[in-house]
Amino acid sequence: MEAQGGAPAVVERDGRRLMKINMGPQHPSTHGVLRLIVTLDGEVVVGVEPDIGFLHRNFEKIVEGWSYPGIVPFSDRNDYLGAITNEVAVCLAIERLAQIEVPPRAVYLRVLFCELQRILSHILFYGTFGLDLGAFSPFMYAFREREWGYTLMEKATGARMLYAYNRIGGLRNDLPDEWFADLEKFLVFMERQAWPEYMGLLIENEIFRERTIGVGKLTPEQAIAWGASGPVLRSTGVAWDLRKAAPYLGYERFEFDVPVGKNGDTYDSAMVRMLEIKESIRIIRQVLKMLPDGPVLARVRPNLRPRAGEYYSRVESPRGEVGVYLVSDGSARPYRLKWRAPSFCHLQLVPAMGGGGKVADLIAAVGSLDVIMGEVDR
Amino acid sequence: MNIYLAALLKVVGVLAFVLGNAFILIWAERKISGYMQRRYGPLRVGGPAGLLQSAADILKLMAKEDFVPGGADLWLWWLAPAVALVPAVLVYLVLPIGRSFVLQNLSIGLVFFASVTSFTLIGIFMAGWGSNNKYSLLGAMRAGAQLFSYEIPLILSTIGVVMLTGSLTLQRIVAAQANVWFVVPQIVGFLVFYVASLAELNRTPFDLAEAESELIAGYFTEYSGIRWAMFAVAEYSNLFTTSALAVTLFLGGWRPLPLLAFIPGWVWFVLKTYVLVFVGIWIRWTLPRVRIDQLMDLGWKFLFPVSVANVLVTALVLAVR
Amino acid sequence: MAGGKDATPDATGRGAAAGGNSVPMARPADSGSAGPTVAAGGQDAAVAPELPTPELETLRQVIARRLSHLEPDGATVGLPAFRVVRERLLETARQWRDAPEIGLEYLSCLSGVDYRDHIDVVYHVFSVAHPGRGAVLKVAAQKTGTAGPWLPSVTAVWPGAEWHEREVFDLLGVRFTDHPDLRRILLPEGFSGGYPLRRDFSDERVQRERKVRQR
Amino acid sequence: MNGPMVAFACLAGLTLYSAWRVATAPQVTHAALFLAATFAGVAGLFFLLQADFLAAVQLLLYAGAVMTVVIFAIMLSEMREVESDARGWRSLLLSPRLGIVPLVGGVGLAAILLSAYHRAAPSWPLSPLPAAPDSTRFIAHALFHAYALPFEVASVLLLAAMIGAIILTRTEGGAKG
Repeated sequence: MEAQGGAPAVVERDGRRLMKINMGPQHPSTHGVLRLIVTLDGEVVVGVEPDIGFLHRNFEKIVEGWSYPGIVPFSDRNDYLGAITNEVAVCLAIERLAQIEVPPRAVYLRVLFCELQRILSHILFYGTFGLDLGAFSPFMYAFREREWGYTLMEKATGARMLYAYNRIGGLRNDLPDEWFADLEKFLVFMERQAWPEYMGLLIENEIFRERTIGVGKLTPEQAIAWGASGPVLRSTGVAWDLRKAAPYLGYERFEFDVPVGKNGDTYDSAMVRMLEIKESIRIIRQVLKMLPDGPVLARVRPNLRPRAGEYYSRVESPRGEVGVYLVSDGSARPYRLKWRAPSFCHLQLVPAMGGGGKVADLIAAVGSLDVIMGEVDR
Repeated sequence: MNIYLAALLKVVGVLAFVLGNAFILIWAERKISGYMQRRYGPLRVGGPAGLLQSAADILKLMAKEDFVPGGADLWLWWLAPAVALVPAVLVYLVLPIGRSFVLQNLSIGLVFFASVTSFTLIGIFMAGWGSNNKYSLLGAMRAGAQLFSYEIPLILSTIGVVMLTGSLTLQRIVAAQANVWFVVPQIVGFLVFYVASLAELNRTPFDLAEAESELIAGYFTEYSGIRWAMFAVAEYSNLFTTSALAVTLFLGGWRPLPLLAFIPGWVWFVLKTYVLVFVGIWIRWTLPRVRIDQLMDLGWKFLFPVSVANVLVTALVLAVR
Repeated sequence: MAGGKDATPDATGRGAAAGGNSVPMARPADSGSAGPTVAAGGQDAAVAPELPTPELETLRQVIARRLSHLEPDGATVGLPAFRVVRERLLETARQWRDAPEIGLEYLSCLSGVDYRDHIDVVYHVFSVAHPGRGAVLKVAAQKTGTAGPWLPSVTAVWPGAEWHEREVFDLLGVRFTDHPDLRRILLPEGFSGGYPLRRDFSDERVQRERKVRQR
Repeated sequence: MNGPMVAFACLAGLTLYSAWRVATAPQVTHAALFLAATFAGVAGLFFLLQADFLAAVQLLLYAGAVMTVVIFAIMLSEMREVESDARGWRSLLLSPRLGIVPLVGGVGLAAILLSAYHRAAPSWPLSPLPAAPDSTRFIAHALFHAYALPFEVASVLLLAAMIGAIILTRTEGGAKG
């Protein structure tokens, strides 16, 4: 076999001849443009080295030259499946430094949209994880609800994926009453039909359980040490959810549980996400009950100049902890904005999760991390 | 009639059937999977149900560039699709389609079937090795291990039927099912045969050789255009013939259901085969994929002992009777 | 850029036009005391040092009491922040992680900020066992010296810092000693255009002429 | 020249050519595939002789099973490219591709076989036999009645060979992998 991409095709280690193989950047199950340099001994993965940066677009540099309101829509592109949570994270940081009071209705609606976004993201995780394990149909079922949810999002925000819905100081527009009726229908469908279908189609399937239980195991210590967050950390049994641990947007007002796993394997991580869908529905229901009237956008001067200082805002995105470290020097543009992406940290865990298993286990491990390369490479 | 002319007619007939069948099956798979996934499948080409979708596909595939990867082993690369297609066509020789409708009533029909299908592996290996692609090679090795492991329970599961009939001739096996289909006394054999045949066919949940989320497309990653189409045709032809063999061995072949004997045998045969094909499609679009070690465990630690036990129990029952 | 590189020292176009304030705000010398320089936005310039929860306040006092070599840092809103000298970074990190009444074992974020004469590396650390706790540790890497800015790596304390440090190395050019695998991570391996997140970065590569198809 | 003769010529040509290429193919995988072609050709010859059971078994066991084992042996063993240092007169004499010794040997063998065939030919029936109604039954009868003892002895021998192979190839200190 010829060497490919400059790397030697065959390497020798301990007297065994191992094969080096490029998984990605274009590969059906690397979820974007992730490249894994995999060393194989037959079917057994001896070593994995993630190689990232193919989607790097210098987000952090570009926003240094932009005014604050312009950053919010651009932040959508980082985690394009959790666009609302990105916007919220960056808005929270700016609002805190600029000391802007967000109207209560906007805060509640932000919670609603964060949770709706979480549901939609977890639905897509369900579909793609099924694809990674070779089941195609769950993907289409996931898309049934995803399309519905995106239509809801479109009705509310005008866009399907990259919403630019949050403004500094609130939300772009209020919602008509019919929208809430639609949302309620969607939630009822999710609860009564879609969720049980998801479980029956994939999660409770014997082959799925065989493929995921005990695969890609993480210990809580490993997960914490490597900075894992979100469902990946919770699957190891650590009940760490920023909505509880460091409540933002008044999450302490809502009643919900934090589902945790036991073994830290890919099954638990999928299961945690499935249960989170239910919790998110619970939160949205509470938001709908408590939603106050009033404006949704505070008056903010377009040429916003937050006071000098720095703030680190953390938000529980569908994938984990999104952090925005904002340094302001008091001018109309941020001095520095660092984006802490959960997927970036999670990818460091791939060698620990996928090494020693089969090729198929590696795919399952990467799939269970639910990485979005947009926020890894920024 | 001249025997050469007859042979030529048979070959042309089989080829036409193989192509037409693949035509229908590809359309059916897309349509059925569509309905299983709450979508429509092909709609536009050829009337309301997209009936001519396969024709459009074939035209497209024929028009595509015949891409050869750099460093490919040319002869292997070129020959592989043909080698994979030949056994798929050859097995039609012995299928008893109707009461007196079989191309060649070989006395060793069953062994012929098994031996010819075992040749498929060579084609897959040629494709995997000749492509000069590591994913193809991994796929070929998986296919090799898989076909080899499942050939054994597949053949063993048919032995019970052979013992009940006392013949390897497929036509006689069908004849012996006049009273009761062999699926009743040989239910274990039937189940083992069906599972093993799914594995032989490389279909989900056993499609490891072309697992697209792991190996992109396995041994035919690098193939495109008409060569890829040959693999696809071989695959669908195998799906049909293996289901047809299951029908012949266990489901009474061309024998009609009671009270419906006025419908000709070959219709029954094709109908039953398509039912099994449908089940195969159904399974494919429902289940996730197993892992290679689980596949091996299932083959060697479960199907193999079960099929051996089935042979022993059948022999005991026959001896006692 | 019409003025050329030397007219506007920072190539991103910030600077004079952006409100007359491009002065770096928190130098190591005056950190703790004055806080950031005057903001031109007309808003309240002083950063409120108060912390949102009593638990954070306790943590600040604990750290200040136990680790007297740390200087408090006034710029950070909402979290206790401290500045440490490079030589005692590793020791401090270990203490932050291991001392039971501090117990910050979760490195959330590691960022580099270029302040022209030096680069601040900022560690945002939290505690999973005690969700209310969190603190910021800052350390300055001076650009003077032949080796360029460098810092000891904290991967031995928080393994998750590995890629974060690689990113800071990649984009800001801070060298981390004892790092297990210090290579570029986001930019291509052979990238030679400098460190993009530095304030004085300008893209020196030849811009290819854009070809527009004429109708 | 009738149909069976044409078929025989094709199959014999295929068998001989691929047998020759098994020895001369520069790549071991090619050699293995030519071996499969040889087996297939032999199976075809069996078919022509109306020994259809033998033909099927030949295909099933040799082209199917044995080939799989051969391919796996190739893939699992440590393959290293061996640069042949035999150039000049050695390759002229011994190389299977253009060596004189193999050529002479092959031609000689063919000549001996042909002359033997010519001597024996008259005693062979040239008219087609009536097809055996069920050759499987005859083979089974021969194996399990007339030659049952040799058959069992052969299988014991094969078992012993298999166990011996396992013992010989076992690595010290327990098998790994």
